[in-house]
Amino acid sequence: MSSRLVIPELTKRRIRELASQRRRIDKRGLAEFRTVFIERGIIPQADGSALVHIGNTKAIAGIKIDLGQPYPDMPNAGVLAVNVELMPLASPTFEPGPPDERAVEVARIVDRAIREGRMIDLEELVITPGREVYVIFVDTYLVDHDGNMIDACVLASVAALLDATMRKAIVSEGRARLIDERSPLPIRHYPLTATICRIGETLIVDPILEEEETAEARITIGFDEEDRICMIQHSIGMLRYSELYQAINISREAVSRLRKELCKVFPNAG
Amino acid sequence: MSSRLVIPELTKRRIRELASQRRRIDKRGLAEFRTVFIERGIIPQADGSALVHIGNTKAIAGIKIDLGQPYPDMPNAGVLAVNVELMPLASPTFEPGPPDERAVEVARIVDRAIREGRMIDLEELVITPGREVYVIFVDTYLVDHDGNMIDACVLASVAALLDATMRKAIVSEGRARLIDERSPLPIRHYPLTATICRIGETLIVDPILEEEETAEARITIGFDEEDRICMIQHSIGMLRYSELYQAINISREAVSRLRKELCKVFPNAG
Amino acid sequence: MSSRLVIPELTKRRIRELASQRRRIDKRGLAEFRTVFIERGIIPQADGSALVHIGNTKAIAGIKIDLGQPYPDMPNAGVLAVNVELMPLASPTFEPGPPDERAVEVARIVDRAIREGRMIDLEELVITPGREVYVIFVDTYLVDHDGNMIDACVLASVAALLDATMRKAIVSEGRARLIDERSPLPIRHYPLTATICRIGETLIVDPILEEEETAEARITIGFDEEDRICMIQHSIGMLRYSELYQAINISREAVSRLRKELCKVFPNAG
Amino acid sequence: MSEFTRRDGRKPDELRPIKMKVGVLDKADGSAYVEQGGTKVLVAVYGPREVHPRHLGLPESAIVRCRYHMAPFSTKERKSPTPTRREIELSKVIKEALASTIMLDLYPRTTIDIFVEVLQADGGTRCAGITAASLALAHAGIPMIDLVSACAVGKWNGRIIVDLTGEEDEECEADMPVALMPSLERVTLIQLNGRLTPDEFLEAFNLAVKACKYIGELQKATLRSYYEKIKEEVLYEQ
Amino acid sequence: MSEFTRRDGRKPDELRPIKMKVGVLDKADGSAYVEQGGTKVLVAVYGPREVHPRHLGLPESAIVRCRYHMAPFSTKERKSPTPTRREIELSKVIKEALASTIMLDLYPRTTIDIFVEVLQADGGTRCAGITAASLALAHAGIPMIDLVSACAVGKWNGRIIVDLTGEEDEECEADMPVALMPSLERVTLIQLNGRLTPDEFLEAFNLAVKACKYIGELQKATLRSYYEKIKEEVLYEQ
Amino acid sequence: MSEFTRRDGRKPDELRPIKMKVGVLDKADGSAYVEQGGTKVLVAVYGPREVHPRHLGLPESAIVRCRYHMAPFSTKERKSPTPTRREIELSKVIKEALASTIMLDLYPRTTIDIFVEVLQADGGTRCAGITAASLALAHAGIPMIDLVSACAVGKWNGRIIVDLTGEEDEECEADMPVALMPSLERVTLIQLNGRLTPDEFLEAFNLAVKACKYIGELQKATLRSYYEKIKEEVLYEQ
Repeated sequence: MSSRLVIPELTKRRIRELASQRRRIDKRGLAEFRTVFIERGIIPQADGSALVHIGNTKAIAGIKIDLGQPYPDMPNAGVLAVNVELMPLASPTFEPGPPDERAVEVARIVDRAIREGRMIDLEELVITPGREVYVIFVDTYLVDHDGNMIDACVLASVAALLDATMRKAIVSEGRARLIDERSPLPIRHYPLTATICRIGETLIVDPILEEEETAEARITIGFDEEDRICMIQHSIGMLRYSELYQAINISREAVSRLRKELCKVFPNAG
Repeated sequence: MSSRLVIPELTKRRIRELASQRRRIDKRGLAEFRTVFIERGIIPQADGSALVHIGNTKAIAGIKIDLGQPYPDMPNAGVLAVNVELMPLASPTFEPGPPDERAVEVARIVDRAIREGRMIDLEELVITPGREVYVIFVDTYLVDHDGNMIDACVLASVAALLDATMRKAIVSEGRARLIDERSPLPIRHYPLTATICRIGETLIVDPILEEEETAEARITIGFDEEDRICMIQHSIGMLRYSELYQAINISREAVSRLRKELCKVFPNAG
Repeated sequence: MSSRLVIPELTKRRIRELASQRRRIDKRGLAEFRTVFIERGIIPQADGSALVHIGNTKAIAGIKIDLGQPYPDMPNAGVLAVNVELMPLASPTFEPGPPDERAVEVARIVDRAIREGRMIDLEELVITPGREVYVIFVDTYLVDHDGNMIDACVLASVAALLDATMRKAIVSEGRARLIDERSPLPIRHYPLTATICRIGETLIVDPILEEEETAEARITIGFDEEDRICMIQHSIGMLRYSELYQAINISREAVSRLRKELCKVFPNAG
Repeated sequence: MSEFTRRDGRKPDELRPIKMKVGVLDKADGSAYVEQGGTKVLVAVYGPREVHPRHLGLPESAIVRCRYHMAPFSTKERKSPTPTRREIELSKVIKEALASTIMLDLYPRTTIDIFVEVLQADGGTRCAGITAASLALAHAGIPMIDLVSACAVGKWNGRIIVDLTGEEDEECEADMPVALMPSLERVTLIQLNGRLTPDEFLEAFNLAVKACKYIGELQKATLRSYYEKIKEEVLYEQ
Repeated sequence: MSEFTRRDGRKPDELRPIKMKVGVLDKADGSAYVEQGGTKVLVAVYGPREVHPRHLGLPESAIVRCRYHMAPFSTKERKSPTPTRREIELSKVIKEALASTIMLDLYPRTTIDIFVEVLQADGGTRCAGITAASLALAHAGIPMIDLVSACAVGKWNGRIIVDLTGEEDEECEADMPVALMPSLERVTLIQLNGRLTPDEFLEAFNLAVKACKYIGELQKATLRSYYEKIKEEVLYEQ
Repeated sequence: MSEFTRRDGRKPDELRPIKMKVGVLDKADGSAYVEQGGTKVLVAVYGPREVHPRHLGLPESAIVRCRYHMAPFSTKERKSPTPTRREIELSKVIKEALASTIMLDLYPRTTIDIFVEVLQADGGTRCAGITAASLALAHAGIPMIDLVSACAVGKWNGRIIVDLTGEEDEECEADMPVALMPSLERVTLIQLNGRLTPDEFLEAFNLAVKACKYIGELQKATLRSYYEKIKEEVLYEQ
């Protein structure tokens, strides 16, 4: 297991005091994301890619699309495979090796946001039912970790999928092969998430690393472009019922502001 | 590797003294099993299952039967796959992770008792020779470890196989599928084992944890219902030739008493 | 990771002093290999095998040849799979477990010497293009480690391949099977390597363990029988440009002397 | 709600039969067994005990570790015993759902290990696991601020329902496991797979609160009768 | 016994040719090589030496670790170098068969590591491994109460036979590896795969005792001539 | 050399366009990004910092660890994230190529960790990785005797060429990555895959020296402008 980061007790106390006054150490509003930067197509050799910054937190996602077999229990659906790695580049607390429980949790959240948020119409990705389908690999790398890795990884993954194109498949003699003609993915929805921390009795959006380590509770809530909740992950700590309701409302607004940033790069995403 | 349990030296000394007087710390006879409890069918969703207690030692076995390919060198035999896990639930000395050498040893003993004891007629499990056969998965879990895990795991595995039914296979267009009609497995023999420890010059059957840790030698001997020896595993320590002969005789009697318990639940097993 | 061997500082100093006088601790010439011993066919059950000693360093290589599928991107070539293990038998610093970075490096060097040195005509190993080819497994075991494991492993692997024969393949109904008629492998070239260490400003060939641990730089250079360079691996430390040129010349001569030893057992190898 | 029926005939807000037991294992410091319909879960707790390797210990509090694991025979198709990503994630969320309720600062430099073994899976295994683990922690005598009770809710065929079976879980539009401390009115776990409007979310959450309250009463009754039985045994022995 | 012949023409109680050598490796503390028919085994012993990680060490005795491993080229079909369950089990039983003969309390907090490498497998590899390992331990100068000698017996075509080849092992009704200290009359390993009546068991065991006695004599002769050769070399150098 | 053209129109001794940046990551102690044609490499350096587990530390010097890793999306076919043998080997040779240039005895018992992540692979990834890693080490303020500059040379279609693309790498007769300290005239890495006559080797090596000199100038310019920008920012803030 990776070691934990040690945040000075002084910083934590300062963050707690500020939170009790509904203020933040970096002067942001409670429901405000840090500066968001999105660049598409940074890996031309991939089928889709994006680099995103949320403040100093940076993630890169790359999409590879291949032919493959469907899952036996889902013969009429393409395959979506999401992999998240917390690169040792990103933090002194990350170590090389197979994904640890934090990386697995983020991968499962990204997967659920995309899958349960119905981002991609997987049924459109079938070539020969039960035999051959498109397989979409989403590989998302956290490369610089300054808090809120979940929203950064979801945003990078979603942006890379929006950037992606797939090659046309030609079936001959019962076997498909991919040709150079390309089309975008069958995108149906645009899920995004906002992560909220509770510090004392105050809820804040998009925590930086120091806030995350100070927080008593953390919850991530995803919405699609029609404001339906499409993912919840309560990662740490406990919440009053009223705080949960409040978190739903705050995250909805935060996501709709984040969506505006996404729309600057992908105008359809809202 | 898991850590070892520390038994107080005082307890060990007491056990050794008693053994020299041919007595045991829990007042049992030298060749006596603890109270045996067998419950079949505890996992209705499995194809067969059993929970057994030998004193406080508890094991659960579940059987899953699927279609699969035979081993290339045995085209005319079904496949038997035995897996034993020493659950971290069962003892402070067991740790999560892949089976350690103790678990592997027990799995190999269970496998040999069933396979070499000819419990199941594997040739009856062939659907299309060399192509499709039944695969029997025996998954046996030690859930509470108070000594003598081998006999408990063998007993649970045998009971679960006796409890099991397999679905009928219908072959059409060269491929088999399983339908809901069920029949028992082709059981031919009923192997059971008794484990013996040597403490000083005394041999005892079915050691509890404290006796196991005190013992200088341990051997497990299996018999089928016709009193043929069908498995020997000398696990620890050394034995005089005469002690080995004696162990064979003691274990035969102990197994035949254990068999009576099994017959209460499965009347054919003797 | 395995622990490192500790060579007494005194020995290292002695080796350095001698090197500055262009002498060695075991009185060899700077460009001289230790006594080389090669025995072929030591594992009759394998398709080819050899035991080699370079001084006290010993390696065993065994060849197994099977049928298999070609790599998808090389449908017209047989498969060569090289595996090197630094056996825990060979040194107090080697530990059981999957190959560590040293073993992987040696395996990659052996692989490249054979593959890039064009030792085997892999295209001759195709039975049905894209479908069935010969797969050559080279398993090389370092069993006694007294320095210069690379040259020992290359030599053992090359000798075992020269010793090897493959069974003839008969294709019927589109599938091949192997019959008992045997022929040698399609050998085209005879790569060998010499490893050079720099101690101070002196270059030495075939370092013993103590020299290796004292050396500031190490480089291995491979040549085929026509004196073409077919492999370079600079493993440790830095070299002046002039030292690199010198190393090329020294290793060429050392390899040609090593080749004479190989030719005593395999007369064609030079 | 009267017309709507579920595959097993239950009403939308009806739980499956629940069975709870504590003290089912001899060697563990605490243990519990919970059956909820076809779902069967066995939990053992070890600790507070020394941490290995030591550097994992914290100077001012205990750590909590959790392994959620499904037996190979627990599922319809045999499950490989190697942990899946789902099992790794659930181990983490169950750990977090329980950790915040334990008074960890009482036991610095120790670990509390929770082993959740799913013997048969028919929906709601993580919730039954949390319910059982909270009982096992109580049985181990580990001080907690309250018991945690858990139950899944979801949306199936357009309706909000409670305590989904495995089959309902596969067919549903949304599945939302919830863990609460009912009397303290604190959520310790909430996850959503699928889509809900904010109104549906509220309806579902309220249903979960109701279910967890009921489960919390069962947990208390289970512990009460366990300790009464022990008291009787002690008195009897005297 | 006269009419019955085995595939390789041996009599039921006839061993294959055996070759033994000690001191075959330079770096190991002790080493031995044993050939028994087509079976070839190389063993190295390291220790007593420091244990890593340290907490595995025992305060009042040495520990013994053993790895039994088959080279990929040792078997008919290439064997993957990853340890199989069979290799893990045999590592354990070989370790136990030898550990009880070593005076472990002389070397507290240390480990004695035994590496058994099967170079060619043609039946009886674990027995040849034990025979070789006992030689290697002696060569390493590790105090033992006696040498261990091992040989398999079995039932093939209805007859009790000794020292099964790989082919006989595959065809046999029962295979029983046995390791003994012949002069002390102690069994340190016995395993049975297959079925034997109690009478057949006795016959087989007695055959194993006879074979192990013979192997024990070879072991002693091997060590004797090794040390005589060394003595000569020392005298020669003087 | 004038008639000969390469697939991308370059002359044999012509490098692809190179982009270098340092200080691209916030949390790492040092970082750099290098693009050489289609090859894109991101490097982070952490350290000197404490070693875990501690027994890996050396009493009189720092250790260097390196992970060279290719992102799954960096290659034509998706690459599994599990390290291949090639990645393990390259991690080792990159580590060695850099370790001998760092003043390790200044930081006993510590580790310097270098993470080389290939974001897009189009030939020469290990060389771009070394070039970037040397920049990142400088950015981390770790004392080195000189910067290391690396570039591959090779033989393609009978000609010695520099800075092979991925396509050229696949088709070439020989590929030879070289890392140098150009001003000190020291080789810190040289590997050869393929066959070269001694004369071709010399020609190739000289071409590599020329290329590395050029790359070394770029590295210095990159660091210079980075520190000037920082100086400006500091002055501006004052």
